[in-house]
Amino acid sequence: MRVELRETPFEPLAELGRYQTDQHQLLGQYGATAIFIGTMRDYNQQTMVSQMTLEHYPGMTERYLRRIAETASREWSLLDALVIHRVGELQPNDPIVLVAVWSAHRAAAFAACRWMMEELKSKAPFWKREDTVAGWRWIEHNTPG
Amino acid sequence: MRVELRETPFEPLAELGRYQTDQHQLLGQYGATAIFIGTMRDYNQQTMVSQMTLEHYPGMTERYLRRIAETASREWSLLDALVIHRVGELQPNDPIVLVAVWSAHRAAAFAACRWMMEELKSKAPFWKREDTVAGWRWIEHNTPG
Amino acid sequence: MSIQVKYFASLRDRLGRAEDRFSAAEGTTIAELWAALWPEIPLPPNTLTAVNMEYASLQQPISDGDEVAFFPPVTGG
Amino acid sequence: MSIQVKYFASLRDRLGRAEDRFSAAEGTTIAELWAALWPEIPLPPNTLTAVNMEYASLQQPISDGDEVAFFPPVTGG
Repeated sequence: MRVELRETPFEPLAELGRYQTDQHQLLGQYGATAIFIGTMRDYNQQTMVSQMTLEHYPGMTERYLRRIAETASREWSLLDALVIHRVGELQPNDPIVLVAVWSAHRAAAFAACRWMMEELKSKAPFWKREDTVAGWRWIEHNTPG
Repeated sequence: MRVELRETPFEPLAELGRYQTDQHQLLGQYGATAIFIGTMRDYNQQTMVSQMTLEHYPGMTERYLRRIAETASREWSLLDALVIHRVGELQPNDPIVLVAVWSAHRAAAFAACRWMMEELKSKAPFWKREDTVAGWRWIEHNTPG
Repeated sequence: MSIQVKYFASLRDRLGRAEDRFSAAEGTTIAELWAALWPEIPLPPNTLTAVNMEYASLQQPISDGDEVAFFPPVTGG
Repeated sequence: MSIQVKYFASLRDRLGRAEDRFSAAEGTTIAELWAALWPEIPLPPNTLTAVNMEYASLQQPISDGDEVAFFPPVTGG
């Protein structure tokens, strides 16, 4: 299991590829991998967005991300989990978050991946600030899951 | 949208990477990518499995896969979808299926990806035959989703 | 009329053949087609049936040139 | 007792500061801490609060050395 914050852009598929090559001990065990990638859009609430800043609470953010991954791993008997979340300044089309889980069967993989995203969105201390042509604005709440 | 059968092993992450580089027109539009990868396990129903053969119904299988992707795209207003499914002889740890969907928000991405897998498992004409130390056997039904 | 019949997976193995060509009267249902082809083998209970690559019920009548398929529950993915 | 206070995101912008150090009586609740720090600013209704990086209710009493954080609803992912 790995949980990580990143201050610079990351490539979710490349990260997954590298992470999977280290999973030798799981070869043949997992039948299901569920993956979610959140990406910055250039358009939100009827306005073009040119840049986004992701603020977090150093210490508490890592703690909650780790707890979310550990709780899901226990609850759904996952074989492995990977969470990477950006902080700092993002451009449109930059990946924001990657959540990947590995399990024997698909029901657990789907349920755990989705639950982790909902938990992350409601509990992990991150705040989005968008730069638009009309100036910057804090995003007040997430879209419903 | 692309729907494909493969007679030889494929790398889901590499396929996804290549497919995404052709999605220039979607850059900045999608906020959510949900991905499922099904992988052959080496152990099923208490027996070691050394090889698997995936039979299909040429023509009907492609038709149903395409219909599943089209129906999901319409139902959840997806921006794009990719389905790749293996046929033929598989070894443990070989990817069996990749389903990936791109949408503006995560609720649609999660729901569509999961629905497509359940439809695929219940409607698309594929049959698994496993080789074990005790000989070969047809899998009679899928694990519940 | 001429009907193309296909069998897949464990059903094909059990019957020992993958295809049949059959002449049936217009309006024959899929159930009647099976009974005519395999009078001594009752259709296994979970068998799925398709006409021209679309799922069909056993009561569906078939037409000249149709392709009818019989197969066990699908197990892809 | 000495309390470390942190503000984040839009709340920090509104208050014009990211941190405070405050001396409070033992047993002070988070709600009382806010009222003592910002007597003229009611706590915005959706504000979340944490003590030592764990979510806490406004009624939770705080102890010497605690780190108390106030922040708006989170919007990550």
